[in-house]
Amino acid sequence: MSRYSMHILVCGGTGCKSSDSDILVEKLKKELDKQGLGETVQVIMTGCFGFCEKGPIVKVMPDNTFYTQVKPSDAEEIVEEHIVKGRKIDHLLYTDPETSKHITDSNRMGFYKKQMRIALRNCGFIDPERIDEYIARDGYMALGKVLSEQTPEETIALMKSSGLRGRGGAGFPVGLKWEFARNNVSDKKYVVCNADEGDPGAFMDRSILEGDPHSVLEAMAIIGYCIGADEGYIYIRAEYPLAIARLKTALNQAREYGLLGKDIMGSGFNFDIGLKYGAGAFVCGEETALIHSMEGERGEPTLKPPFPAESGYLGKPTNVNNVETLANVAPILLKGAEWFSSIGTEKSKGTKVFALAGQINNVGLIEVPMGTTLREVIFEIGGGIKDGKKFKAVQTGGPSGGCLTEKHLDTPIDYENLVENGSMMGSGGMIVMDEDDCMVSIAKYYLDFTVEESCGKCAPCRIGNKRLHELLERICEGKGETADLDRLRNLGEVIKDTSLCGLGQSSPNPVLSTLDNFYDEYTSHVHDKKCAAGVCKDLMEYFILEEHCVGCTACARACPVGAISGERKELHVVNPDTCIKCGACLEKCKFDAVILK
Amino acid sequence: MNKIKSLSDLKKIREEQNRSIELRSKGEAAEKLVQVKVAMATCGIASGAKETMEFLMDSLEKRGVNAVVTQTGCMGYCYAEPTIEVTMPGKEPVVFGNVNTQKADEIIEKYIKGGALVDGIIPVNYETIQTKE
Amino acid sequence: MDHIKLLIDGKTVEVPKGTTVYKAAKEVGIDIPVLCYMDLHDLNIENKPGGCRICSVEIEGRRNLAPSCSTNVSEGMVVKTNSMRVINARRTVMELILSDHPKECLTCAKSGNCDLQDMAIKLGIRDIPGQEYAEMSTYRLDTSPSIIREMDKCIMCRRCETMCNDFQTVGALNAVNRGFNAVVAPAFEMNLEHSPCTYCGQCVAVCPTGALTEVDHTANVIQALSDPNKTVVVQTAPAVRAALGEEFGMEPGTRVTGKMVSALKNLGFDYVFDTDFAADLTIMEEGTELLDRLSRHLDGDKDVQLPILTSCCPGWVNFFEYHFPEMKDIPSTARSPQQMFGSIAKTYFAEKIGVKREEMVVVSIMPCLAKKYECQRDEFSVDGNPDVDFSISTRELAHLIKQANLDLSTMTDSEFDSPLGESSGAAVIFGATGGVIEAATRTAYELQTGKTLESVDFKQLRGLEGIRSATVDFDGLEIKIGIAHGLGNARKLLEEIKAGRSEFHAIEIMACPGGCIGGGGQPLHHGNSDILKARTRAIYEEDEAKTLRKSHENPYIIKLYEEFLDQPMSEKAHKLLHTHYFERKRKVFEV
Amino acid sequence: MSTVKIELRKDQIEKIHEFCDEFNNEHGELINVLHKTQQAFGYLPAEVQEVIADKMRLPVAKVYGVVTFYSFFTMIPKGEFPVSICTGTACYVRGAENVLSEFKKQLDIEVGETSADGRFSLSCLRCVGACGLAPVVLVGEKTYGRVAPDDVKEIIEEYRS
Repeated sequence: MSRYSMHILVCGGTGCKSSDSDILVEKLKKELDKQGLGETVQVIMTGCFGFCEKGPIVKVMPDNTFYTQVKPSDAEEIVEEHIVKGRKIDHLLYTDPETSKHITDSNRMGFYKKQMRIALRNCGFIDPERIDEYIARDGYMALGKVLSEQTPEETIALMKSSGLRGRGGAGFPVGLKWEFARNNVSDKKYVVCNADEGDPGAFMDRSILEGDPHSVLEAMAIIGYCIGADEGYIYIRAEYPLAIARLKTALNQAREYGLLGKDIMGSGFNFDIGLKYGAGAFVCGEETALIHSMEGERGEPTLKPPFPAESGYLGKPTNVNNVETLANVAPILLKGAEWFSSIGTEKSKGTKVFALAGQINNVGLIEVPMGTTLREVIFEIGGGIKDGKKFKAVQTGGPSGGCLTEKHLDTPIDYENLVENGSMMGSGGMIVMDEDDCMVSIAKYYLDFTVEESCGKCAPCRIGNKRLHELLERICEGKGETADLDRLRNLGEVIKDTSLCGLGQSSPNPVLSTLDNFYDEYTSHVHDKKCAAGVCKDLMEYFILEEHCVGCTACARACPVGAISGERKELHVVNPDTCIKCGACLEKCKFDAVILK
Repeated sequence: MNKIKSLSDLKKIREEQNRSIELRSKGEAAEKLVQVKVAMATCGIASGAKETMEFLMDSLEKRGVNAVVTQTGCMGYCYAEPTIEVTMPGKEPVVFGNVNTQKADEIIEKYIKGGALVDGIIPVNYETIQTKE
Repeated sequence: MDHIKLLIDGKTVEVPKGTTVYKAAKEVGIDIPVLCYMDLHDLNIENKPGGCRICSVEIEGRRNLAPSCSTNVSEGMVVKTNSMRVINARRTVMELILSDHPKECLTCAKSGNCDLQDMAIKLGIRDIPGQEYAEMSTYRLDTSPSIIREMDKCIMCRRCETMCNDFQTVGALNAVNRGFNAVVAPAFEMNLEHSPCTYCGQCVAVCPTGALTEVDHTANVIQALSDPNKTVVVQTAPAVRAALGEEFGMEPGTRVTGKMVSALKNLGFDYVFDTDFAADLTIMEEGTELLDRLSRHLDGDKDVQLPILTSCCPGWVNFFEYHFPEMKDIPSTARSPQQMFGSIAKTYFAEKIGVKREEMVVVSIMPCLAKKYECQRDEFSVDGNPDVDFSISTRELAHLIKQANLDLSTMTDSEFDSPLGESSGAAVIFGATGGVIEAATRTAYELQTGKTLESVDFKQLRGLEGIRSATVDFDGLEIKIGIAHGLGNARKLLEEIKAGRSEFHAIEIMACPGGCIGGGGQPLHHGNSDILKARTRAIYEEDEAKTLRKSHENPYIIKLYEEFLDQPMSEKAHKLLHTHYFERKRKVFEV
Repeated sequence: MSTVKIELRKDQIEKIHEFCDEFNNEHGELINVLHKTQQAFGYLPAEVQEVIADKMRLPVAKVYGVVTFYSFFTMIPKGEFPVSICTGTACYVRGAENVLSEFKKQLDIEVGETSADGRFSLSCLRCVGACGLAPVVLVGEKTYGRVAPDDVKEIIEEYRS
């Protein structure tokens, strides 16, 4: 059917385009036409390959040849050598950094193993509203296997040896959590799925619920079997209507098939799941707060211990895991603990889903083995920084996390490394910042968030974060003093040390990590009253460009405080001491001579 | 739907499903079926995936292409929503990004009907697990 | 019981499993400062949200500091309560709390008696860094007939919320909003007056700051005392004498009846009388009502409602008027002693001394804040002139005495004036939970059986259990008695009555923990329930010390009936000594 | 605190009672009842909270305490076209603040307010999960992606006409 026998794919991602990949396309087409191959070989511009460091990328199909750093001048050679004569061009081939050998078949490139989808295995593959498609991809096989072939103890032992840790925050070992809940004797126990994804910039849980809801239901039933619970709840944000709708559909289908309900698959095990809705409180991601919210109360956390595994929902032993954690359960049970623990680092096993956002080319969801470096994530998978700007920092872990910098780029990502460097895994949001982002403002932004989301129960979080925010505001307004920097640090450390729950214990992280990594930026705000990124308006001054000013006097007439001086037809000057930064001059100038810098 | 009463019941359904999917994708049936999946997660829908999906269903039928259009979850390419995946009989699936109705039209005409690729393919750059026993 | 060994500041402690670090430290004489924490043991009142973080300590092996008030000990734990890390954290947190607290100590009602002030002193806070630009929370001042809410001073310890909800089940107060704007408030942040508040004052009694205080009437009293045209009569409730001494540094449980009378006379009150007199009167009316209802019930009268419930406690009256309006016919119609006193003072006594009603000012000294509201109720005034003009609390009286340069501890004893100063021991025990029903039993027994009691002490009716019950043999007739203190306990009994499961003939209810001795107007107990026990002991000692132990034997009561009221439940008694109740619940949505 | 006193019709009260009964008046279901009621009424005025409290036998103060804890619940009626600006991190770093201030300017209202004609209300929300489209603006159910301050006028005009 196809008219074309060969395709040349040229990366059209932002990074490659800026390295003239569009010119390359034109040249390739021209060369092909020259050889009379215009009708048999098609040149296609694709989306980003996610390998921008080595761009522009060219891939020749169907022989899977992967060329890197291709310049427009290489077009002729590609067409003549490869297309016409069928000889691969060695010097353009990708070189494996470990073996130093050219790789001719891109399927053998390590690059394609950078991402590995376990939790996201079905997202984007199956129709989430058809249980049959889930079953076709081994859905509910793990539940069936566990119910018919394994004791709860064996299952828990397997989870423990897999090394899976909670994907929602601190990374508590999952099998151990189940074991605690199992060992607490009670007439009633509950399984809770924490789907109150609240980190601004993280949306992996939503994607899983929308794309593969059954994987969560199956895992919850497995936990029910393991800990001895027959009732489960999914606590989900009311702001996720689509995920809620798909969950409802999935629940009905699972019930119709008898995969939820009484006597599941003839095992005698009963389990069903209900939905509880969050109502917009970030703190409810903390498990004790979540449980209070499920009980119809204000979502205020309580001190642990007692842990939910002892006394949770309605005072009964309760196991709480988040969505991504649950999505990992079935594959582990089917493929074994050994398989899972072979992925990742020594202490952090398996993969982690990250939501890449911010000043990065390929905003999106990715899943990589633990131990992948930030550089690989940002520059290879994420396609590098937007508009060719310079990387400045990456914020991981949401409002609880911290900002990591250039020097952390080659650190393998795992729970311990992130904490050691002043950040945390959190739910997996990764916000990339470039030279135009002011780190003091970023810290202020996060504090703004925590101040709004603090429940108000404990004093350090309720008042302390407010004070931190006030200090940052003053610094951004140019009112900061040297002593404020020490106060920021002391306050931050005390808030971390004394707050009641995880929210307060981590809320100063954005401040402390930026103080650690961008102290210069703080001092330049405080001492020089300058914001290099040009974000803090109060630290900027109005300035009239000599080359643009025609001396029309419009600005001087508009200025309400007489801060602009200058004779007609001569250069005008803003006196920064009298200027109140109202912006009237900038609005009035017809010659773009007034700027803010 | 019949209740699944045992693990073997479940396996039976899985095999049936796999057969029908295989039948569909390998095109061994009399008709050659084109499969189109549209990523219909929140960000996809927010970017117009619904319109794209409706257009695809409509146009494919009108233009006499034997195709099934299904929805699926997030493929992860938020920067290129709406995204769709097209699987031609006997071929590897191809993902297209930024598919508005205009692009969808182009894909039908050029790729599905004409077999030629169009600009905007998203190279798949990950491995996924195979849980086949 | 399992014992656990741990190390606190280098000292070895062995305590039972389940003990908190805070309590374990106390065992070895280490007093970890606490602020939001409150534990009234024996009363099942506990508030430990772990919110203020002042009690934070360092526990080896833990990443963060832990709140000692709510962290249980574990074997081999190593605790430091005074490391520099702890001291710095505690100070910083205290500075934070103070940064959102008005610095109005000079004029604050709680000054000198404020937990927050004490903490600032203890921690030596001299400066609040950044105070000049620190935003402070501000709220509307809320004044009700009894209680003032000045929530700018709230530190979110949540003690009031615990009292109002867990102990009293009144539900007037709840934490609202979140984060920096979080505060404890009535629904829609409306005034207390529009809430189900009963004015029991337990929120005031436990508030560690000046956020919740009583409406102060001392200025009105001073004005009345300085008006030569007014005859000022004062009555003092039984619980006051068992607690007033605490305000003057005396041991809790010191009885200061005679000294208090001297002080009141010194202050210039024209007549110093005793609410106890009216308590005896209450027994006459309420006891008669009980016997009347009982005999009609025994005669098979289906219209008569049993059990009969006491009605002396205004907090409790407010409670059932709001929460159980459908049962407003069950409580006794007898007015409270405060109101009976006012009514008799402004009629019988005023006539006796030839003073016009308008020229008489009746002041009551009460352990209670709800009394302030009670004396303002419309039904307790004649042509706009209230039977009781001002009700002041034990704390306010202490302030008055101090203002007059009087030192209670060195005063000599004086006797109450006659005739409204004479009372029985039965009246005194009104001040403790179970006391009213015991007093009523003493009288009802003798009136019903015609026999004289061998022992007037009904010890089975005493104690601190929240709900108690006892059966008293009225010469073959078994009278079942129920007692509850705390409105949460009262609610349980009411639910049973509502469900038709109650077997009681009579029930005594007091709103406050321990009865009036734990009232909202008493000297602050600062979370020490031993103080309440000492006051209870004092009350029963006073009873025992009296020769007169039964209300119906009070000669002045007998005289009052002879000269003025005729007999209990007479028409005149009905008019002056009884009342009726109203449904208080708003019905906003009646269509 | 709501300033407008509203009077509920009998059928409205019955509707609220229905919601409460649907969840068996269980105290643990308070949040679900509030969700359902807000869905039906658009907001949760004081009067509605009182009916719920009464029916479920909960203190009104407690219901109010819960309503004010969760940002999803509102006591102010939203405009005909509720405008929500995502201020999640991804949107923030891509300029959501400037978009927000443009909306404030154009609509002449602050966040949490409704325009005088009752047509537009303005609110912020945290991450709708469409970070690929940052900055994101929602008008009712419709999502606008990659919104620049210059687009604001046009978006508003779409609804004004």
